Amino acid sequence: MKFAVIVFPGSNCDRDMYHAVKEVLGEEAELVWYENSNLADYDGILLPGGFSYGDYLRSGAVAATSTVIQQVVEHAAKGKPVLGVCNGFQVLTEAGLLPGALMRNEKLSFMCHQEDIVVDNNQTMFTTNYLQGEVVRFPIAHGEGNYFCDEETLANLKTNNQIVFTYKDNPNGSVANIAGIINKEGNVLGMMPHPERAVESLLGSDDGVKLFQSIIQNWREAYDVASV
Amino acid sequence: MRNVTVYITLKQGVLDPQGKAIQESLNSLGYDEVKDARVGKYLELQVEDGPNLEERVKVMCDKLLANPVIEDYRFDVEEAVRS
Amino acid sequence: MRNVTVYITLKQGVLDPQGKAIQESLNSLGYDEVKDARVGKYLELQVEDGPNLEERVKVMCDKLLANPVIEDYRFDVEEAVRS
Amino acid sequence: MLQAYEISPEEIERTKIYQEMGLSDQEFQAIERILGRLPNFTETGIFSVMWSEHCSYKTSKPLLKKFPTKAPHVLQGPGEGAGIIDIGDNQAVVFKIESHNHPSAVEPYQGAATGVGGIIRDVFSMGARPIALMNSLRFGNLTNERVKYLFSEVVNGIAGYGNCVGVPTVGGEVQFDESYEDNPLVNAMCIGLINHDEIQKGIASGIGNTVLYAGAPTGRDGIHGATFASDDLAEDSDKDRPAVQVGDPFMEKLLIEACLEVIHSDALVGMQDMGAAGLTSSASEMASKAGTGMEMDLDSVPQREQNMNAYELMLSESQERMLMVVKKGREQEIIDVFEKYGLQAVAVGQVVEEKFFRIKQHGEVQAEIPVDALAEEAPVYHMPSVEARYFQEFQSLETEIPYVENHADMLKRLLQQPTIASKEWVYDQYDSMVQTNTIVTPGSDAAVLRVKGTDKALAITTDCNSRYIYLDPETGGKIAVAEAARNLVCSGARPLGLTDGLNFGNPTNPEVFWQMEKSIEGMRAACTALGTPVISGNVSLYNQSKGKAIFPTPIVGMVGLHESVEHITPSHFQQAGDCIYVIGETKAEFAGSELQNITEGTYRGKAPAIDLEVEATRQQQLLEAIQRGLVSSAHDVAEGGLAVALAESVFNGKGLGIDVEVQGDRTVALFSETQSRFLVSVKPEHSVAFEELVTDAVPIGMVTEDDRLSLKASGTRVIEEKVEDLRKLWKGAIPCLLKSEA
Ligand SMILES: Nc1ncnc2c1ncn2[C@@H]1O[C@H](COP(=O)(O)OP(=O)(O)O)[C@@H](O)[C@H]1O
Ligand SMILES: [Mg+2]
Repeated sequence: MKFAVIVFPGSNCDRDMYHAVKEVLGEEAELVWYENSNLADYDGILLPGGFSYGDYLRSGAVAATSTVIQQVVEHAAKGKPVLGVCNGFQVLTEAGLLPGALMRNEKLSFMCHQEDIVVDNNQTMFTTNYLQGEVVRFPIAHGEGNYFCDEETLANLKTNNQIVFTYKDNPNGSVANIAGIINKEGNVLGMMPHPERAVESLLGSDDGVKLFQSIIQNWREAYDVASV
Repeated sequence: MRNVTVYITLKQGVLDPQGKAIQESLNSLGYDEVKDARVGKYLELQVEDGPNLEERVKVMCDKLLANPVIEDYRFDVEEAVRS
Repeated sequence: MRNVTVYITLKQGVLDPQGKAIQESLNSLGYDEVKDARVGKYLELQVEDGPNLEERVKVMCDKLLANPVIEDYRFDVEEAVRS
Repeated sequence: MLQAYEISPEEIERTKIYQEMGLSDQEFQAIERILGRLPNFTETGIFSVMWSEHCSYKTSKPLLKKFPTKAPHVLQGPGEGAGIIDIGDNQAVVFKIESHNHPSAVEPYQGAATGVGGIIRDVFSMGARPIALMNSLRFGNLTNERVKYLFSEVVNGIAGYGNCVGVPTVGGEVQFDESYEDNPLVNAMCIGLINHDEIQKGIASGIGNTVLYAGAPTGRDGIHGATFASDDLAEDSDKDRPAVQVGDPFMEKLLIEACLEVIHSDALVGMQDMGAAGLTSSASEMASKAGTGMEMDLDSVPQREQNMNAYELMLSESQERMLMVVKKGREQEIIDVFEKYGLQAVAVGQVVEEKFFRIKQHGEVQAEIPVDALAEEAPVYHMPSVEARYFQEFQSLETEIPYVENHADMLKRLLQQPTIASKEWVYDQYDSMVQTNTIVTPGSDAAVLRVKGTDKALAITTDCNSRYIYLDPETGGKIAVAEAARNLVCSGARPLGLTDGLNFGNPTNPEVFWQMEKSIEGMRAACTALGTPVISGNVSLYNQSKGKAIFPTPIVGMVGLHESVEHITPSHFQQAGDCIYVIGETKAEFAGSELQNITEGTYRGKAPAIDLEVEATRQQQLLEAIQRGLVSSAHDVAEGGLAVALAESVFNGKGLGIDVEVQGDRTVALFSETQSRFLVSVKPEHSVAFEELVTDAVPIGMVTEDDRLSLKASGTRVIEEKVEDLRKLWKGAIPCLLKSEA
């Protein structure tokens, strides 16, 4: 499986994402600069964390207007996996690929530490290797991770089982403790916690490995590619 | 050249912790008369005059400057200013 | 109750990276007519009426809301509003 | 500030306006001699910033010479953007510390943010990828409203810049003492990683080569920032608007990527960041180091504001700018790289043979100065030094043991002292993990980062207990270096070298100069004894207001190496049943202690003694024990003494407790701040081997599994507390102080 890690001006978790997929999981991956990108050659799209365009105006807002996002939309329409982490999640909501918005943390300050995250839906292509309700540890590192949506949207998210990850102890004020959601079609996941920072126990947690493994396995099954 | 001022505020019903923090610190400085504070953004754009200016500014707001999920906006277009 | 609106802007000559990013992004969206953008803060305060209201708001701005080293501010006090 | 830009050379001499720029009469005369004529306004400005303390180190140079700076593993000592130390496998670690005290006192958010930005540029201008940031902060007492504001905004600014730029902030320190009330200290340290063959230097060699300017356009910000940093903080500093810059971390991030891409091009000859004194210092230093001259045309310099004159362009301290020298004819290759990142890079001049620094604007020469006059021929002063009046008195004071009625209550108070309390409120706001190298995140003695692709790791710490230095600068200077090394050794690393951030008051005060002199002597002795050369540093003087100087604060930023990640040792106890040892005996030493702060509200007496040989031996033995796998955890005993160190060792939420018995006077045993002590836990099966190796280790008890801190002194129980209760007090102290109203 071949991943594209999209690099915007100001992305800063791009190399971490690349390292996780390429060096730790041993899959094919490339850093793709937002301008000269042709995403058709890639199987999975990864939108990394960071501060695209400085997060000036609103986090993710400017990146969401860039032309590469059009290609991400097309890619997603084909049912291929798209994962947005942190700033990547913000870009996905700003681009309208996922509902809601990420607002400033309730306590206003940036926060960075490990959090207990509950896997609320293990039936997605990103989470099949987890148990339903499993509690995993992922780092969070964000100033604007306070997920907001109106009641109707929330009701829809619940009905369609789109809430994939929740915080055990809500750190940022997110509606319904939401840490990650998926689109209705089940192939675009946005999450604030950083699975790519949790792939080596030396750094505190390797609970993120299963997330990447889920994507890879499900893709292989779907496309019937023998694992190499 | 026109001076366009855009005011972006959080929608009614969207929590504004920053506003609340400002109110609290004003209160703790002794300004108990401050009963509420809401924080918004204020943009000053210098825009070349042209047809449908208002219409165009509206699209800029919808497309980029404000996020309709959480924000409202309004704007003023001032008379021509010297560039 | 009075409605106090405070506008806080960066002083002339102070770098405004946000404004610059917004201008560039509007330009790259095709709005080449936008020649400059500056970003400021916009506060809506609900303040109980009382003597020297203007004076007090001024002190709040100096003390807390704006940093005179890099920011300017101005404010409007509106007629009494229903609380 | 200075308005009359068009003022004539004669006017400058007559009105002595140069004094306003920080030049003395003698210095002005020296300039006249060098030029063989009177300087014009722009030239006067250029000399004034280049000869300011910040750029020329004119009063500190004679002292800095005393530091040991050489060792086989030092690839680059002081003199470049940052120092470099070999870590094997063709790799090296690059680091430096820098102060941004005065700007932070006036505009704390931007002052701190631009301090971070500046030190990062120092590191990547060497060709290194910045891999970590540290910050060392000092503020007044947290009960003061202004101090709370400064503290919160400084932390905010460091977070705002560091998080956005994608370099993890992995540690630091914060201390609170009255002497910093009007004069907070904000020192930032950056650490980078580089391959030996990628090292860049800031030199302008190759006659005819092109000078390229890259990054942000120049505005009127920070004009005379270097001079501002070299003067007392006046009460009306609020009005010094132009001396405060605004940072753009997004631009810096692009600049990092672009610069690290162009270093792979052989078209690049030299690169230097524009820091203090902006274009003036970067250009003239690059030429001076290469033994060449430089000609610049200011009309080509990208400008953010209109009608900027030569004086403003040369002195502006606009952030996020770099200066490069590239081979003639190959400019476009470099320009293209910057363009990819949306950055401007433009030719602004060339390297010339004649050793002159020549500035043109609007077709006219605006300044023409012999290059070496600015850098190498800057004045050097040997300031008078007089022993501080208080010193002899403090030395003659008898040691007193403060009266403590209830030791459990006192431990609780100590744990809530802001200097000792948990700094989680601070470091939780920093992205400490980006780049996925951080093995030990903030909250331990030293931060530890792995070096990807190897089995190695780097340990980093900053330390300086200025109370001891105030009481006895020489002893305190030794302690600062020793403590930093201790923190690294506890983590299992071998100390490699250090960068020093020297923060003092006004050096024209002979007592302040004496503090500088003595503390540097102490540091030198410790550097020699512990084998840690000084590879870079920064001097910040004039840290005083209303005539009162800060405590002398020479901050030590030290980096160490773990040959294997196997050696990484936590500072917290790991397992019930482990034996607890203290390495080193405890004497009655309370001067400068946190206990003295509580009981007397002041610091007086003889600073704790330190024997550097003993220190070195203990560090060596402990390190060996760690490398042999005998040690479960190690923590140094610092502020608050053994009781605080014991409590900290169980504050990792593992639910462990301790059962310990100490001997002798209980106040001494628990709260004395005797130096060169370590708190170590060892598995029972290793205790014999450990005791054989570490000669001064004394067993004092055991790690238990019952979440209780039980302390006996000579048979009687003195403290019996739930660990969780103590932890809550320690953790909540700073947030609580910030919330409470004055
Ligand atoms: N300003 C700061 N920024 C980041 N981390 C900090 C800061 N201040 C303290 N810390 C972290 O808090 C922990 C305790 O700091 P400190 O009490 O100074 O440790 P020590 O006494 O062992 O040097 C350390 O891990 C340190 O890195
Ligand atoms: Mg320590």
